Amino acid sequence: MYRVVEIEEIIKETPTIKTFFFRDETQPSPGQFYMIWLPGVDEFPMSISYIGERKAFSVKLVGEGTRKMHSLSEGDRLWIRGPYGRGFVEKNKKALFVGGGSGMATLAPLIERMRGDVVIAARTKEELLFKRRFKNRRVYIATDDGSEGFRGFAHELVERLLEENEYEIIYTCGPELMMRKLIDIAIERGLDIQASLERLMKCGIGICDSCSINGYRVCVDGPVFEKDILIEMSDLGRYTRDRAGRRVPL
Amino acid sequence: MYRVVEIEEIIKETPTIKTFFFRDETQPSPGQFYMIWLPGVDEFPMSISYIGERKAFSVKLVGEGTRKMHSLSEGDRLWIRGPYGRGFVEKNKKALFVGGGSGMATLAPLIERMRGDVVIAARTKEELLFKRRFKNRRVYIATDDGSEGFRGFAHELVERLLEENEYEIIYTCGPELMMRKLIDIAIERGLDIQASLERLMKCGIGICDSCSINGYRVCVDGPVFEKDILIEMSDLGRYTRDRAGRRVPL
Amino acid sequence: MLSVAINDLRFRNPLLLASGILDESGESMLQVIKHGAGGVVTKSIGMEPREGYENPVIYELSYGLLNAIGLANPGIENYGEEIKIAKRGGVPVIGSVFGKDAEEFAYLARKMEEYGVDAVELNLSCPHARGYGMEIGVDAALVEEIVKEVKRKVNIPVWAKLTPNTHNIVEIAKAASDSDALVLINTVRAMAIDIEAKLPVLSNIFGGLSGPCIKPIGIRAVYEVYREVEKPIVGVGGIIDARDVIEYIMAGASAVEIGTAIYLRGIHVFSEIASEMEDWMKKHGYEKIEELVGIAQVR
Amino acid sequence: MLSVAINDLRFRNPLLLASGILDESGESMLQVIKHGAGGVVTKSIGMEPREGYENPVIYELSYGLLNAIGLANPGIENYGEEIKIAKRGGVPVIGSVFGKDAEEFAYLARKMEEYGVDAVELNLSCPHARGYGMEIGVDAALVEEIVKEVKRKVNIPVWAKLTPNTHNIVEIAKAASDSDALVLINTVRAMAIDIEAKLPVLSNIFGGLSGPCIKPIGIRAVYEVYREVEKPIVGVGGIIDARDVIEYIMAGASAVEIGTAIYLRGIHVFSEIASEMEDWMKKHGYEKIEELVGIAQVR
Ligand SMILES: Cc1cc2nc3c(=O)[nH]c(=O)nc-3n(C[C@H](O)[C@H](O)[C@H](O)COP(=O)(O)OP(=O)(O)OC[C@H]3O[C@@H](n4cnc5c(N)ncnc54)[C@H](O)[C@@H]3O)c2cc1C
Ligand SMILES: Cc1cc2nc3c(=O)[nH]c(=O)nc-3n(C[C@H](O)[C@H](O)[C@H](O)COP(=O)(O)OP(=O)(O)OC[C@H]3O[C@@H](n4cnc5c(N)ncnc54)[C@H](O)[C@@H]3O)c2cc1C
Ligand SMILES: Cc1cc2nc3c(=O)[nH]c(=O)nc-3n(C[C@H](O)[C@H](O)[C@H](O)COP(=O)(O)O)c2cc1C
Ligand SMILES: Cc1cc2nc3c(=O)[nH]c(=O)nc-3n(C[C@H](O)[C@H](O)[C@H](O)COP(=O)(O)O)c2cc1C
Ligand code: FES
Ligand code: FES
Repeated sequence: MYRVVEIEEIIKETPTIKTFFFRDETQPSPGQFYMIWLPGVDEFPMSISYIGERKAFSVKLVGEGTRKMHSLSEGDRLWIRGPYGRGFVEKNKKALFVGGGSGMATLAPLIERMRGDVVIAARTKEELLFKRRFKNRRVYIATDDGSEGFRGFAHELVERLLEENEYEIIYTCGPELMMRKLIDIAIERGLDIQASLERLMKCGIGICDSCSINGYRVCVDGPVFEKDILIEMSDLGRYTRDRAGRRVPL
Repeated sequence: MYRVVEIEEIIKETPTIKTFFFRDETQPSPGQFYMIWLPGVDEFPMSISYIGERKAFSVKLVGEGTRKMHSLSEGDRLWIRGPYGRGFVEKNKKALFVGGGSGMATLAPLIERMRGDVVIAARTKEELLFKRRFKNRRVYIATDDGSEGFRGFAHELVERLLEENEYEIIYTCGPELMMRKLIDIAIERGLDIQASLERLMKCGIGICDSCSINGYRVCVDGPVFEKDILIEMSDLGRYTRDRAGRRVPL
Repeated sequence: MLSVAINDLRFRNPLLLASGILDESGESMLQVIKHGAGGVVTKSIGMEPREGYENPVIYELSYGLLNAIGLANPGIENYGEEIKIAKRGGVPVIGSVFGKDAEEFAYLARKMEEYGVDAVELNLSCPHARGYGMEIGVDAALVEEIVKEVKRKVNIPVWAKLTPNTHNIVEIAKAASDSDALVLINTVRAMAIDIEAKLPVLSNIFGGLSGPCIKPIGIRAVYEVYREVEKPIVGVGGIIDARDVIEYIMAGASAVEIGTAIYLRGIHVFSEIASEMEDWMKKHGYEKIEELVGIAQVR
Repeated sequence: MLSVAINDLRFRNPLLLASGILDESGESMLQVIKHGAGGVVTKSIGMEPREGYENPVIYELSYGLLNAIGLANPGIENYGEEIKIAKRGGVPVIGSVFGKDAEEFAYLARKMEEYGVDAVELNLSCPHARGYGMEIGVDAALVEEIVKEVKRKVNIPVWAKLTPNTHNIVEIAKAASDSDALVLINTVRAMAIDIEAKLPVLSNIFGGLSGPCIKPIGIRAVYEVYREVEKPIVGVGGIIDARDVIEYIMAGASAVEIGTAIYLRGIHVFSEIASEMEDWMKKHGYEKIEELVGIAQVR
């Protein structure tokens, strides 16, 4: 069963990311996701980027489905099911949040509920998501092209920050390679880490095996995994599975 | 789904009636019934005759199914579904309870919950059911053969009692012809009445139409009906339906 | 707003009582009509009175019912009075019949016509009675013969009720296409065992599955047949609310029949669904049921 | 206590993972084994890699699931590694395959044998992929030919998985009786429409119904076939707890496969059901599963 929700407001966040606000009775926790069906077009997973009474998805345009989504207007409808999966586990540790690209969408509601510093990373300045969303926070910026903040990859900035600060845990969501680096850093330095993964999803409910990585299903065992499991994921950042289920290098 | 209950105790009430005690979580009200399945033998409806934590059916031997039931021992099991149907509606009126034969089984738990006088009727002395069950009550006895109490039919005794007492309502269960007479008496004298009917039951849940009488289903609209409906039942005491659904004179 | 027509037969709403549920006696059908049904289909009536199977004939599941009533019925010769009573309800009465061959079906249909029914429904699909229903209903040639023979013998509309217990319902539907409407679906052949009794629950062992659990099978059947056979379709199977009715109509049904929901929601289910449907249609800007028929078909 | 054998193949318990659920990758199968499965059946593998259908491929119902994954699979040539990994679990691995004719089936089965599976399961029953599965599985002659050909080409046991979407599963079972075991049932052909979208939900329109709602159909199939065909039977369809497993076994199954329950109860469903079964058997004085096989058959 899908629930139909109406888009109340659309905010253009970056040239490629729009936030779609809607109302829905469910009570997701940060890191959980929904499946969005656009009838006749596609169905895809989307993290919840606002979890209050007014909820939202923040959607990056990457292909056919998200293009259709970006063409919608206020008043249009979305077919959704969820919330699915396991979100972040809030731990009483000094935290650093690291969001890359649309990964900030997943991380944002968690950041709002916790303390800790934030790294927002993107390819370029215009693509920085939620730069102004968090009040009274230390927010660090990194861009690949150096158009704003630190020039370079997010994990490089993180390594610097770790020199100066006593962070105990990293919460992250973003490109898989970035997360792989952060996990390696966390292992090396003995930090805790939680990462929200993205894999090809078909069912979203733990039965089709399309999202599995080393035997863990991103859709129900994740999308957020804790350190002990992340360590076991030898494929992370290295191999993925294509739509036919073939294991292919990332 | 059937529930399986164990027979805790069996009491021989009369030469043809035995009471089977068991425990079950359901909370029936007086007048409701269960379907009892004896695997490999038969399934039939049975009113609840004790409704406390310890429940019971009081079963008259009439055919194959009830014969098998009578052959069971303590420790044997019953497969039951229910409770089904609508029981008696307890009204704040001066009541007379009239039970004929195994009809007393249906009426007994109601009598225990209310005030009012009781008429127990049977063909003969030995068949009087629950003669000693009700404490501090006025209990009148009628037998067809006069072997105990009033000699004659229950409704004849009731007519006499009505001469002397100001009853406002009759609650009854017993042979259909007896109930027909009591209804006619109630109509004539402007008394209220509720009667628990018995008809051939197949499904017990209101879909097969086998128990219907003038468009009312004994299994879900009844088995207890109130006066306004009883008045409409022109077939009551006159016609019944056989297993094939043919309308045949009673 | 809810009025529909199947061929020339008009119904005040598309919610008909399904065969076999509360429709043996005329007075019960009257009650169902009083509670809002747009039409009623009688229990399936045969040549002779039949007592049906021994109890248990029904088994409650959490998502439907299993039944093997066994085509209990008073026999066609005793059925005229019940039709007469049902007709007092002022809505179309459809006489359901089952026989073992074309000749029996034709005889039964003629009798029903005499009794005054507005259409006959041929039960080519009961999944648990030997020699009747489904055993006939999976044989395309026999289905064709029966439908043709009945059409030859009666002047009222002839509806053919088909079984989902086949790999190709479209083929059977085509074989039945001399009829005036197709009724899809009957119950699905099924059974249950009580593990404490170590025995099948139904005295007949096998029975028919109805209720919400078969709705996706019914929707599929209606959808498949609608695109291949140009006949009005009456959708049946697992309807419990207005959304289910609309789903059937969007799949291609012009009307529906409702059975098990009487157990799940009570006899007032007809008027309740009717008003739920009106609300939905108003909210979505539809004025006539016809606008919705088959609109979910993807071409 | 729970150990069973299908022919010479021993399983620590009768609870196998059904084909198509969490069994595309070797590591997922290992997880399922870790959570107690007595054996695993792989996703159905074909000649070429297949991406399957577009999303939506699944639809949640309150009493089961509708799916049209579309036989997505990496292709037989890429599958050796997955089998190798799954085999580490130490329980039998059954390779499921689907092809368009006897030759393809035989080729796929040979490959599976090379990869080291303990048996092959022929998917003669997927209800929603054109030219595969069910379209083949309702043709008795073709079923017979495929099973015979595969038997000729491999030395490991051959299981035939049959569809319930036929009017006569016994006939198909007989046609498949050269196999070493019969697996009953696959999903039931079905569909759903979203009335707000006015469209079928699955991108493929048609899909297969699984879960509790099809259990009475599966039990019926096992019961019917057990009395007519002398082959071990593996029961599948709608199992969510030990009572369901026992029901299938009493109907005639020697073991069962479990799929949708992973969605309903989680991956730990295997060990949970295993311990529920032991409790039931102890309470009822049974020492071996074999004592229960087919005991609900009424002769
Ligand atoms: C749990 C989860 C949460 C997500 N949350 C968000 C979110 O909050 N905001 C957001 O913008 N996106 C999110 N995504 C990613 C989003 O689902 C995809 O961008 C979307 O499915 C693309 O659909 P499409 O039809 O537009 O692209 P397609 O036409 O399907 O693909 C376009 C390109 O994107 C790639 N792609 C598609 N899906 C993924 C994926 N899951 N991972 C990596 N690459 C992919 C394809 O390989 C292809 O190169 C999430 C994904 C998952 C699994
Ligand atoms: C709602 C309801 C509550 C009941 N409560 C009780 C109760 O508390 N105690 C009790 O002893 N009996 C009760 N009965 C009657 C009981 O169900 C029947 O006596 C029983 O079904 C007979 O089964 P059998 O297989 O022994 O008889 P069968 O072999 O089926 O029939 C034997 C004879 O009894 C007649 N008979 C069977 N069922 C009925 C019936 N329902 N009404 C009238 N005649 C019937 C048959 O026509 C036949 O002549 C109740 C019936 C109903 C409908
Ligand atoms: C108790 C019962 C009896 C039935 N008897 C008949 C019958 O006599 N003739 C017939 O064509 N269908 C019969 N059916 C099938 C229904 O008419 C209907 O096709 C089926 O139950 C699916 O609809 P539902 O899910 O709304 O009940 C019967 C169904 C039930 C549950
Ligand atoms: C998502 C999904 C995918 C399936 N894929 C296959 C498959 O590839 N091959 C196959 O033989 N059966 C497949 N099936 C059918 C199952 O193996 C099983 O027969 C059916 O789901 C009934 O069992 P269940 O109710 O326990 O799920 C699939 C079922 C589901 C739900
Ligand atoms: S998307 Fe199907 S298992 Fe995760
Ligand atoms: S017993 Fe079936 S309707 Fe009452």
